[in-house]
Amino acid sequence: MENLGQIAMQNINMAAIMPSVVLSCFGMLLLLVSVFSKRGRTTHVAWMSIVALVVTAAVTVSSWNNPQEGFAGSVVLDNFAIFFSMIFIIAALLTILISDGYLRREGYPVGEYYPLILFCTAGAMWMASGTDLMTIFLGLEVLSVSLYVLAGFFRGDVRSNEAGLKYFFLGAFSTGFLLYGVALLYGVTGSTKIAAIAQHVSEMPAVIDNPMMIAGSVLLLIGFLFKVGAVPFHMWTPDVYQGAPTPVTAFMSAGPKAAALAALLRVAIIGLGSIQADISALFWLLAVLTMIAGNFIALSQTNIKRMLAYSSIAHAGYALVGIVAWNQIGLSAILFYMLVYTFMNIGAFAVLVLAGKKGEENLTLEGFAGFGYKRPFLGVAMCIFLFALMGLPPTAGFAGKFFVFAGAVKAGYIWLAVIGVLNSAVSLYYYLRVIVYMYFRDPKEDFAWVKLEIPAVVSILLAIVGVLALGIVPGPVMELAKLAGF
Amino acid sequence: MADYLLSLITFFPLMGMMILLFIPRDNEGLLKSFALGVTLVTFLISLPLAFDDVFAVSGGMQYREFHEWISIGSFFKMNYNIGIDGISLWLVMLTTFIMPIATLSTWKAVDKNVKGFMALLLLLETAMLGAFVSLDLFLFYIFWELMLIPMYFMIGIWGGKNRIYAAVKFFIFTAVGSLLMLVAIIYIYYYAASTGAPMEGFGVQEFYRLGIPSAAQHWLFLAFAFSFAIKVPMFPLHTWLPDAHTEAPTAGSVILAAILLKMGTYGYVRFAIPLFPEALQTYLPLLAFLSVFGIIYGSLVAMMQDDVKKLVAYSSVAHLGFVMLGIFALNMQGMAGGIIQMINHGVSTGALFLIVGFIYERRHTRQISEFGGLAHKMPIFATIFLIITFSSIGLPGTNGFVGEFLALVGAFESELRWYAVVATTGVIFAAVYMLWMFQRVMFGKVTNPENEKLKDLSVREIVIMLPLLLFVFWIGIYPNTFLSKMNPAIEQLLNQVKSKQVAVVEPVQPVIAQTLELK
Amino acid sequence: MITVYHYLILSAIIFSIGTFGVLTRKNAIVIFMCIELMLNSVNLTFIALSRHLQNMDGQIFVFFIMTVAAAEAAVGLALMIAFYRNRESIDSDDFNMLKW
Amino acid sequence: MYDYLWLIPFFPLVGFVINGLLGKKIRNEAIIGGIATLMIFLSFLVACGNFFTLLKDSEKVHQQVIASWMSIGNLQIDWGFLLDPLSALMIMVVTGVGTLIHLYSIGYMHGETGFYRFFAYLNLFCFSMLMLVLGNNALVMFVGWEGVGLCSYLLIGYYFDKKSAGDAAKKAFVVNRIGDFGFICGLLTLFWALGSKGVWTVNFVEIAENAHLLESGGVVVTVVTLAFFLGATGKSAQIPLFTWLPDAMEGPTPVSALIHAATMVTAGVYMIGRLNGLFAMAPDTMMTIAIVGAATALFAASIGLAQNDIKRVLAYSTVSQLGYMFMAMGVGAFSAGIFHLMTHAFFKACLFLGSGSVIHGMHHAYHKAHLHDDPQDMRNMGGLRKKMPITFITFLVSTIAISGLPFFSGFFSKDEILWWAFAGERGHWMLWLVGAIAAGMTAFYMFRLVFMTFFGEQKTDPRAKDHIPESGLTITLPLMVLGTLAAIGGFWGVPHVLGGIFGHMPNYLENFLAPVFEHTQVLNGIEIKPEMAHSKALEFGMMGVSVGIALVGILGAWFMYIKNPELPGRFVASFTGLWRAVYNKWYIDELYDAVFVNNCKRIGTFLWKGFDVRIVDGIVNGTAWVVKGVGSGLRYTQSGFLHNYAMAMVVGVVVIVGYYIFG
Amino acid sequence: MLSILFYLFATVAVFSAFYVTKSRSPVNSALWLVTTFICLAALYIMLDAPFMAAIQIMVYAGAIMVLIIFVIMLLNLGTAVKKRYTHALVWGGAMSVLMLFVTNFLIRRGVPTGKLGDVTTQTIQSYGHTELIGKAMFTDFLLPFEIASILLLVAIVGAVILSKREV
Repeated sequence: MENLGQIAMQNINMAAIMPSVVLSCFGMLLLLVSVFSKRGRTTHVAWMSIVALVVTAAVTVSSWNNPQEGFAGSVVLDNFAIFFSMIFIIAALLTILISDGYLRREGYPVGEYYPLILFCTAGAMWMASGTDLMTIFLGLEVLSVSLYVLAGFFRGDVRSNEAGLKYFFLGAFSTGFLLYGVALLYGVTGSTKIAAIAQHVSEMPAVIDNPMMIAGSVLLLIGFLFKVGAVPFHMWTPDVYQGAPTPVTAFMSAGPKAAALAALLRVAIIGLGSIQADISALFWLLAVLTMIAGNFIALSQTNIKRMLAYSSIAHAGYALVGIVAWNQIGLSAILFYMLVYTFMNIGAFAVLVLAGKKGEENLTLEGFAGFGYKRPFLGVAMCIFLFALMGLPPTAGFAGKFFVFAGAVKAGYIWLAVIGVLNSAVSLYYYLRVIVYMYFRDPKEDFAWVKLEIPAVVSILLAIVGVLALGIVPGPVMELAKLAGF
Repeated sequence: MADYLLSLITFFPLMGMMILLFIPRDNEGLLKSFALGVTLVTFLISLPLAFDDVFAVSGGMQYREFHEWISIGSFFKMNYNIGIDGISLWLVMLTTFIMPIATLSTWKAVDKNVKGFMALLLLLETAMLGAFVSLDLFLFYIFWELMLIPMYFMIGIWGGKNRIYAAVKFFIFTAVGSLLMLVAIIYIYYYAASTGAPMEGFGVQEFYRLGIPSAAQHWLFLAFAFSFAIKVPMFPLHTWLPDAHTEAPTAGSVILAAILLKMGTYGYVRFAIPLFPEALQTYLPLLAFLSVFGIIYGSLVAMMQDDVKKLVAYSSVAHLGFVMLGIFALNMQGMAGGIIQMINHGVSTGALFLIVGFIYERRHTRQISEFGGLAHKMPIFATIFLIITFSSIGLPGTNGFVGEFLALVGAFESELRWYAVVATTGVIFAAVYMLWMFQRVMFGKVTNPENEKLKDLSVREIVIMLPLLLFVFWIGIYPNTFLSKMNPAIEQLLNQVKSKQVAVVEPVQPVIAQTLELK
Repeated sequence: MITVYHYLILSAIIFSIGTFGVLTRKNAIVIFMCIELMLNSVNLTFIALSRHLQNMDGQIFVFFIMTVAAAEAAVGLALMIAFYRNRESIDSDDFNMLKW
Repeated sequence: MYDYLWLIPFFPLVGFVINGLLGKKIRNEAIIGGIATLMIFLSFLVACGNFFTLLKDSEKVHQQVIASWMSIGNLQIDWGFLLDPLSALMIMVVTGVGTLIHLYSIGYMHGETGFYRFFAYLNLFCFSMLMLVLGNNALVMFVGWEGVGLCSYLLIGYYFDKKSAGDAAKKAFVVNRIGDFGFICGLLTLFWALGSKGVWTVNFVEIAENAHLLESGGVVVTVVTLAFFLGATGKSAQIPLFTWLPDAMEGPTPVSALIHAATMVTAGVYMIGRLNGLFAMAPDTMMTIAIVGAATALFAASIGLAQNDIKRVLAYSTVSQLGYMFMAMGVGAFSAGIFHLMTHAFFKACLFLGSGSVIHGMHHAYHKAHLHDDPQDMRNMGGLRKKMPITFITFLVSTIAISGLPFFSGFFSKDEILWWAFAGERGHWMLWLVGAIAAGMTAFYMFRLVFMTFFGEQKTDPRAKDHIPESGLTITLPLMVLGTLAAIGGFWGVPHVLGGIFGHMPNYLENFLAPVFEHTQVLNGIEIKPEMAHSKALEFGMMGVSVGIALVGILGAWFMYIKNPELPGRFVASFTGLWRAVYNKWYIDELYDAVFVNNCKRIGTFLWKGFDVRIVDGIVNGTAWVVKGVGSGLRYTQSGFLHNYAMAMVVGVVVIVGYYIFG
Repeated sequence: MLSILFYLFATVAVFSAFYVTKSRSPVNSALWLVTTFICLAALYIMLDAPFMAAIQIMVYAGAIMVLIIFVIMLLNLGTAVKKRYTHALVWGGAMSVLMLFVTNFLIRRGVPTGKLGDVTTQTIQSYGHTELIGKAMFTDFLLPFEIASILLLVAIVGAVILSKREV
């Protein structure tokens, strides 16, 4: 008992959680800063959070190829975690860049917004780097709770309230299932550590026929699928995405989705590799349903924000295809895809952020009529992002889809790939419709309210660079994604 | 220099586009001249290709460039692998040749957002050239899809009344097909990788040598064929074409007809046929049937059109039927005929669209009934129109004849004899619909007072048409210029196909065909 | 003899009742309470299994679940208050601005 | 001289290019017409040179290759020319008659707008026709074949502001295209059929040499020749594709003379002659040709009986005469057919030019009197012999020639055909009978024409009556030349039987053409039936009969139009239905419209509006609609109610977990 | 004896849990929920987890429930006026029964095969439950503990932001 401290100290390996620690510390610092800031002044908080993210990025990257394990095997900062962490950081960075002006426009210049994003990012990092279900769960909760708050951030706006509440209730509900799954898995394997679960299964192969094991695994995965937004656990997505403040939606659609996928991948591939066949079969179906639901419903949307929400469901479907493939290409492809998706989706939302009036009642297709002529830069940017979302070369969206489907084809899931590409064909329609309104319709409005704020423009430019660079030379990043695979 | 000639040609328009973006948008004259300059220079630097005699000697790929592009360990290798042979040579030349003409045709026609149009035009040129020179399936696919974007905007922004429907239809039709092809492309790659065959990424030449198992070939072929059939377009996947053509601005229609449609036929020649020779055997009768049906169909429907542009669009369906029939004959004449016919169609139908554009610019209508008696008012126009009409009909001495004839010779020599007989009726229908249209537009008295004041062609318009007329007669009278350089390439291609078609299963022929068979 | 199964079944029953409540109640606070019920049933499962497996991990997990429950309660109730201020209701049927 | 063979088509081409490009600038009719006429005249001179060289040469086949045209795989096609007696004869006719008609046109077309255009087209036509005739392979022939079709189109549509002219031009081209379809099919089948025997060729000489590789009388040969024959029916206006020719009279009269009488329409006959080796191997085809020819001869003649338009009568007469030629080809009387082709070129060109002269005069008169009556309607003519004596005489001579009165050119050629039809191995007395009846009809309607036009009293509107002049020298000179040829041209091919009468005059023409046809005839046993071959009495008898029939026709015409001018009216009144049917060309055009044209239009409309728009686009849009519908249906699952969302999750969980537990 | 106690608490727990869902008034629901919590705490004691029982009472019954009741009072929520949907009731009931069926089945068939640890009743009694928890918490589960602190921070900040009246 007396050497308790010593044991604890031995276990600790701060390097393994350095990025999240840095981020959390900055978060706390920023909380203080915002407390002592003049009300309504948040820009400096935004810039500081950007500094925080940049520092974190540097810290994160420095561990590349140098996996750090720590805290008694409850966390590991391996390439996988680093890759995903970078995705979160990029997502957060792009989001913060577009947030400041937006918050002021909508009348909520609250400094706490930024620390919440940072905490959320930190939570995502724990999800990606957690090797213990407990860590992952707590990371998930940090992420979720901050997102509940962020989604309902516009407390005077009913729709934001509603988004927050829906997200909260359904999130908590799904947490129940996730936890029940963890409990069952714990019962079967005696541990909540992913490695231990895997080891237990390999020692007792018979356990894979144990209903508890299967039910536990499935419930656990369902918990993550909820966050990913896969059918039939996707129902919250459109409502929440629509109601939440747009930058939050942008962030939510990229960062947390990637985090959930990260956790899902680590749990599934490392912990539950033994029931791969079952998981692949399940995910095959879910991927198909997700793609179909997302794409088909998006067709009839007139609110662009909501349409992008459905499209994000569809994209989750594409990502799941990579898991079905269950091979190295599929895995790397998911990593790559999430990165690409971060760029293109946040980019698209960034354009929406700039194009919206206060209250964002104008983010409909009709409201976008002639936008491309009046705001050429944003129009072109939106086109690039939409083409990327469609998956057209030479944007990164194409490369991402290509890799994902390549994984599926290599694993022999040709029909899945076919369904996938047909779904992308369906998706063309609603993405094109935005372009139709932007360019093929005569402008009704002058879009005079659209101000090209520098940070948001920087964000859009970064996204464009990301989308095009990853599209034209996907090689290096894909190589990194490959190294990040298990 | 010669080592990078193809790249230079391909990316020169893109570089031009980059520079064009810095030209102020108000300076429309400069924008147009600049775009024209870029396309002209592209044409000029592509000229050495046409004069290179190596194509007359060797059927292999020339001007090869090979750079590793994307290489992800054991996953993929995509290479920047380009080159041309005698077949793609002419399509490249056609592209570089048509583009300045198309650019010139926009002088009066495009008045809004000139900068955007010119930028898209140049982007499109790069995409098309890229698709023709790619020897890597992945690279090809990228250019193939890239083509959609500029064309989509061209139709959608500068198009006619119904442009949105047409643009979206065009886009989705084409994309659906190509997406399936993408799956097939990936499959081939992994199949190749699994056999351990030596391969250079998605290099199509390496894939040629691959013996893909029959069962897989079938669906792979279908995926490719479907994609290309949409682009060609073959009956019954053609319905996007009339809409797209009708709505597109003149330059768009010209490019669409002259070059973009060739992507489909070229795709068959370069990819679908040599990659899957066995599957081809199975589907040959079906495809031949569709080609022939397309000829008749396109002609009959064209006959009844009251919109000049739509008529020309449907005539494209018929013309491309000949191309496809020639290609499916799988012999020297047929293939050569198909390829010549591709060029012909580019020249003649491109010219027809220009012609329609000329009168559209003057009268802002394309309804045949609005016209009549134009020959009085516009004699030069009438003459050029007449020549192009007869070229389209396939009068000997013009280009149309050489292509159709060779395609038919090939088809008669092959098992597709009976299809060819039916296809030959196409020559009748072509005369019917073209001449009827010509008569209604040009002959008779000027009944519509609005036509009284029509001006004859301007110098610019004549300059646009002259090169096309030159090729109408050049190909018609001395096609050997072209044939001699595609000969070795076709021969090599056919050997490639024939060597893989080991167990030749005779397609079932009608009884009468067997009786005709010589003992 | 009371075995671990008894506890597990009990927790399953409570879990199902919690689900039932979530699915049928309209008052947001009650729904939230039903979710708490579900979490509690999970806690029971954990502790029962922890006891059965003679290992403390499960109980630690429960500890964190409680923490999470508290955190969620705080945020959730704050959200409800905010909503109530705008709509004068926390009836889940009134969460109907966002649909389709 | 052979080296200059290529110059023959080249000169007219030069003329075409000069007039086509510069004509509008030149403006001076004399220069334009002069250039055009000079060019074709130069051709004529070169043709003469080549003709006489060939006459003296013992080697009767000469080829000249200019350049390779298409060369791919085993298909080698050259731009090459072939001079043999057949083509030599043809170029003489084409350039000779062509020159005369060019000359004639200078006068006839005086003052027309687009004068240069006319001459350019005329030159282009001559070029194409010469390509057709001289081509050493089927493809070059086809160039000419289509080229003459094009020129025919352009020239018929010369007065393009008249709708009827446009229609006629289009009809001519399209109907010709139907024939071309046959030509191409025949050509390609032949290419393949010979190719599969190891000889890949389209060269006429090689085809002739290798025709024996094909099974004589076999399916292939029959199909090939039938297809070629279809081509010939189109160009030469035979049943069933004759309908375009009468309409083609919309063109200026010299065009009718040159293209639709003397040269182009005989291309089909020429083509059969050119491919005689093949045709002879297909007795079935030959029989078909003979029957079709005979039927056309009769049928067209019957229509000719009732026409009132002077040019239409001649048009149907042309169709009828072409039927004769085909009958000749069909029964294997190749040289007789070619002979008739030549004599027909003389007299029919003369007739057309004569009618043109009449029309010109009438037109002039109406113009002076400011009337807009139809200058071509014979009912408004009459008694013109005094006004236009030269025209009258030449016209009469040609009419006698076409009617087959002894010792005029038509007599020799027609009788030879009838003799072969009757006595040839491949002949039949029925063919002869039909031919003879047609000859009688021909005599009748031709003299009817002459009587109505030149005899009797002048029925022209009194105001215009006195303004009818005799035409100028450029018009009458060609008439005189052609009239002379029509009269004496037959002596070049006097039958053996009659040869004795003229001092053992040999059949020059037959001997001249022998290198082309004799081999075939010998090889395929095409000759006069042995039992009749030596019966001079029979031959004379037949000749007598046909002359008799012709005389009956002439007398009938005289009786009806000179003696009893009211008779035709009464006849019409009592046989209204029949007359109307004949007058309306047996309603063939209407039949074709109903069966082919309208159905094609209907199918076209259906395919467009029904199939394309409804079915294909229906499927496409339907798919889109369904997808969208499914989307908007699914959309309502997103009800916005928390319960439903939670329920979906629970259902998902239960189903998935249940499946894995129980499944 | 233990069995009787188990069944007693279990029955009360299930009964009160059911009444949480059934009561019209949210306050009643809250009170029934507290009852359930207490029963569960009792069961925890029977499972040799007295520390968990204690914090169950303190955290749940003490903190969370107070918060809930506070909010109920604050919002002055009375008895539900509207009835529950019958179809929601039917479907919800059906799904819950199905779920119960599934979970029941999997628990009956499933075997908690996890490796047995060394924390027996004796260990617990000799070291004390709290100490064991604490030891685990501060060695193996140090990181989750720290994360939990961040979580609470986030929750606090969030609650403050959300319930502030104005900006």
